[in-house]
Amino acid sequence: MTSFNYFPGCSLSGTGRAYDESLRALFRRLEIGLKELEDWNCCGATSYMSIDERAAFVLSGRNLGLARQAGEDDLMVPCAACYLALRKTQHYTGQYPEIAGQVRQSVEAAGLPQGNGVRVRHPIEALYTEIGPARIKKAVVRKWEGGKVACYYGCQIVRPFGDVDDPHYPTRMDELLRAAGIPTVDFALKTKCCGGSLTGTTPEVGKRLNYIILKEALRKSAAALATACPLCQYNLDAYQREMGGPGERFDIPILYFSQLLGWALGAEPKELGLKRQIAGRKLVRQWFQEQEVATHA
Amino acid sequence: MDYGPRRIIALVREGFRREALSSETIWLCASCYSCAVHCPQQIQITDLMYSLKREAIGSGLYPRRFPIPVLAQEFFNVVRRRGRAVEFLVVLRMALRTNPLVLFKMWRSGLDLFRTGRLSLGAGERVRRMPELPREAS
Amino acid sequence: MPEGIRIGVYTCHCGTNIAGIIDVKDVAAYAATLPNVVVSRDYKYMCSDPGQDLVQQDIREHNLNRIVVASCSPHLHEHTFRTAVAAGGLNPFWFQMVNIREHASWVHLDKAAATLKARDLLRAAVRRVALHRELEKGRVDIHPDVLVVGGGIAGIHAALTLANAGKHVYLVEREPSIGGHMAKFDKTFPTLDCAACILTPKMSSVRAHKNITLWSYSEVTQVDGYVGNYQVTVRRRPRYIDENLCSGCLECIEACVYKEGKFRDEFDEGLSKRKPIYIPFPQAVPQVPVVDPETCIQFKSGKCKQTCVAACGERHAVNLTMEEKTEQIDVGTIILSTGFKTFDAHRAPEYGYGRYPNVYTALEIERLVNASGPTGGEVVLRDGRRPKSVGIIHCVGSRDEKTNRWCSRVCCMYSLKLAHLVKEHTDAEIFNFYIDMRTPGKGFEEFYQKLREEGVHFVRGRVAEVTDWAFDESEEGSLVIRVEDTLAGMVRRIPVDMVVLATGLEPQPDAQEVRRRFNLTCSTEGFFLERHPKLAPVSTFTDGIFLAGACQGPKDIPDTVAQAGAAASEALALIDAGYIETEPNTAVVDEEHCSGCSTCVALCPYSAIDFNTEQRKASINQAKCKGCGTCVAACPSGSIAQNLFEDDEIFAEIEGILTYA
Amino acid sequence: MPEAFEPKIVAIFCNWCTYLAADLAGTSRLKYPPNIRVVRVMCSGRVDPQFVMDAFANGADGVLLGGCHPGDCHYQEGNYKCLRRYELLRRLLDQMGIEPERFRLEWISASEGERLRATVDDMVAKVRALGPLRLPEEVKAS
Repeated sequence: MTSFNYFPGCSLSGTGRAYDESLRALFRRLEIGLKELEDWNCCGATSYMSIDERAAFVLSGRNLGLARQAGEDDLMVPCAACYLALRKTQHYTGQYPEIAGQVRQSVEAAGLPQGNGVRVRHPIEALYTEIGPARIKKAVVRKWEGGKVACYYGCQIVRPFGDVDDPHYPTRMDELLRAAGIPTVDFALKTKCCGGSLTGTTPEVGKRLNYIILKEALRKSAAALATACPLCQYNLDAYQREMGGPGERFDIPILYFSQLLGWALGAEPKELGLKRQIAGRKLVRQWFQEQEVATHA
Repeated sequence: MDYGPRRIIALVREGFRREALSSETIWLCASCYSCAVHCPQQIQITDLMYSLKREAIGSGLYPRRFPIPVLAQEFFNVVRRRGRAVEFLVVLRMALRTNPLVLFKMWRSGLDLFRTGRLSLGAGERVRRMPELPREAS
Repeated sequence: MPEGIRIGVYTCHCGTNIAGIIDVKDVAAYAATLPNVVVSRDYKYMCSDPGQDLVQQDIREHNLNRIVVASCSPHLHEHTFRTAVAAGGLNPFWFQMVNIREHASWVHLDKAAATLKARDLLRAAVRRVALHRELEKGRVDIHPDVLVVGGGIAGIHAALTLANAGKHVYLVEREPSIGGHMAKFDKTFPTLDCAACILTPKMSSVRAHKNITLWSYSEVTQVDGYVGNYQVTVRRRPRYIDENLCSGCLECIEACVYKEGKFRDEFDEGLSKRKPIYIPFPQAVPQVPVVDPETCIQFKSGKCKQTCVAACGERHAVNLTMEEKTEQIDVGTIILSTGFKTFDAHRAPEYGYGRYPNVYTALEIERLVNASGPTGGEVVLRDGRRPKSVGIIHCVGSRDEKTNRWCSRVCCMYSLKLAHLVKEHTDAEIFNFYIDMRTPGKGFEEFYQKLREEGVHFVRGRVAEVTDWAFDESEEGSLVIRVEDTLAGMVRRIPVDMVVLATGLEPQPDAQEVRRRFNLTCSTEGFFLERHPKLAPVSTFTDGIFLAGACQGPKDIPDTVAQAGAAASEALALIDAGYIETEPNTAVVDEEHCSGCSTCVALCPYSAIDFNTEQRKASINQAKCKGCGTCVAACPSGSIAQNLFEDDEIFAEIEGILTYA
Repeated sequence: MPEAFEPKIVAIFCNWCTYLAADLAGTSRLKYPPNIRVVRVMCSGRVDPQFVMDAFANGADGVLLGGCHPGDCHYQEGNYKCLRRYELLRRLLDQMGIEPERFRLEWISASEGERLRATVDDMVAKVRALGPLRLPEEVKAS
């Protein structure tokens, strides 16, 4: 496996920029190429699906067709919402001939091949199955001296259409981080919803969900959270200062798992988008300061 | 949440269309699919919520000043025009349509995003071959 | 077409089961127009006495000599009508049945098309029956010995019933002791009888009974033969203690080089440890220890001091070089009572079994409340604390499309029982979480009422998850049960110290292999299939093999014992009759036309075809032939015929279906 | 409007598995099209290729054979014999110009009422799409 097609998705050029940067840095360290799909479009996720289901499947269908056209069987999709939307499209086109027909028609009209056979992969799953904790462990060049981390998988990567991990109690992110020398805590809320876009639209609902997640992570003596989704990261990070009750103030770094792994594997801190953190900046500076990269004999 | 998913399903089964479609519940579904992997009858509750949302918008029964359906519509509009979503534009338009005052509340996080380089105004965020995308709502 | 054929045709309404879809009047009128049909009638219930009388009366009055009944599946009533035809004075095989219920009215919605189909099927039967020849049933003697497979309460009860009737029984049990799941229970619902007090006397009776040969730690590996004459091979695993020499003093266990138990105790569901030499539980039958070669030092390294052998002394019952034995027995009938397995709670990850130590399965709690269990009947958590609050989650691995769809039938009641017992032992606050309370049985609803009066909480709602996520201090250190209380209409968080998962019942993991070995069928979910759910609930599709207990489907102890008694009676009925009549559908060789190619000989799975090398003719042993007809289809010269399924009869049926009248 | 073509399909089912599956479909009140007519034999091993030829010659549009799953035969291995004959016969029918969709062998156990329903649905749809069987004159029954 030397390279993957890569679908960053809209969030990764906005609020989730650090996710994009750190993933690219991590995969460079692993000498695996990420080839961004040319002229990709919105995946048709949640909000779009609420308005027009058919068009949502067609949007994903085009992306899958682009991936097929670009060669490689696998398409790496880091954003949880995009991952689910693309997977769901494949699942439903397989199950419902009507949806399949609509998608086929518009993909054909665009002059693209059908992307049913493209394997949509989340980086956690791909790292776990293609590289594996054992090889990660061997590739570690920096020693983690920061605190314990609560792995927060969020909802959409483990739910019905994906094959990232167990839908109720995933452990692969934990295993990868631990292999990189980063201790993790047993975190019961690892797949609880962060509220998604509700945190912006109906803060009284969304912030409460995020508050619960942060509070439980602290209770389990985690010093930071590791995420695998731009929206989870954004909600927990950007709204953090508004979350505490009276006299309660949070300042916890909300990192991408790729920032942690990338750092342990020797990527430069500036490659990892660490300056884009909003909460817990002090700790981030302290943990991720330049550390001499150990060279293996 | 005004009803709870079990009651929403009951309302649909009993044919109380208006009550189901005008509820806030369906918009509070954030699509985490937790229900879908728990349900002992394997009911795809998330998809049910999606179809109720679409039905509510189609029939105009959605709660008007409730920001979530408005966000969905604006998200849809931005993607229809550009082929990609630009978070900043979506949120701005939603705020203008529901309660512009929230923009003042948002200044702090807007500033954070701007300072950390996470606020994209959407320059260059556009699909080139737009005719390949669905144009009209179907 | 033979001369003088006079056919009576009877179309059954089956109430509205058939008549609701098929126009039976039309079908009957149509049948009357077919060649050789003398009488055609329709009637409300052909299988009833008046229906059967109708046939017999017509036979006499109209001098009928062939009968066709169009009603339900021949699997249900072919026997009934053949008997009626015989009572009317005709050969019982001058009869053909047409299935217009299971194969037509119940599966079609289009009335006209279903009626047309019924016409076609009747026409085919009329053509066929005209060709039916006079046949006689065969007879097979029944060997009086019985094999009972599985020594749980079902097998024990069946074996004792038969043995008390003077029959010799071989009881084969896979585990080192008989007793099954029931031996693990402390009390039984709803009467709260002490399980051991009602089970162990029966176990002792099995041991003492002169008519029972008990082979524990053994498995049936092969079954040959047929009803009345089964040849069974039993593999007896070495237990390394000679049952005939052992006195049951258990000093060998005491003497083991392991001073304390070190290995998972299967009988205690892993809640305690045992030594490599052990007895599963104090009341085990046979009262003989067993050595586990997986953990015994002597088997692993050959370097043990063998203190067990020394402790046995002059008796020489401990024999670490014992080898596996194979026994061959002849029996006439077989009762399968191989039981069930409980659902593996790991398959419901949302309830945290295996992740949170204080989440238990119901079977583990059965051991905890048991006075002879790992804690001597103390209900304590793994850290030794006594729980102040306990949540019992119903339907784990039952009524769930993701795992098992069926209701396991016993969980509601055993959950109530455990609620009562745990409350009695600990005075903890107890919560039951249920989808529906199912208490259909004698005294069951009253027991439920009693539990409510005892102050046990009942929350209707399927639990979403068990988590250690604490919302505030009051939940710290607890397991939190999150559930929608569907009656009160709210989502609850209930912190408890102990969670009990009421796991459902499943087929044994090797049910499919056992099914093949005994030539049985399984129903969709994997339990053994009975011959008919109502009329032959303990019989199988293989004559002489009967079912008892939960291997046929989840059931409680009273139902299991009742079924075991029924299975024993069915076997007794065969044995006491001394013989069984067999279907005449065997194959016969027309020796005149047999070309002597011997193609058929190798095809027969029962070696029923003899070949006379001098005359170069094949002949079929009627006692051995089971009537599959494979040789008939294969005979190049067409000189083998199968009674009741002769080529001409089948051609007549096919052509009858397709010929438009 | 001409009447829609309704194929006639002769089904030959073994007594212990597929016939019982059809009984189960009935007791479960599953619904399938009324185009099939079941002939019962004790074992699929009893199915003589001539039965199939006879059905086609007399106007059947399709023939469906049903037996127990491999390894599950009530008579140990009659279904394997049936399979062997089926493979031969299929080639023969193919040469006669009879489409493969018209002649099927399926393993359906007594517990698989749903599978029986799906099989009948599928076969009826496929044969209906093919239209009536047109046999060369010389093989038609006299």
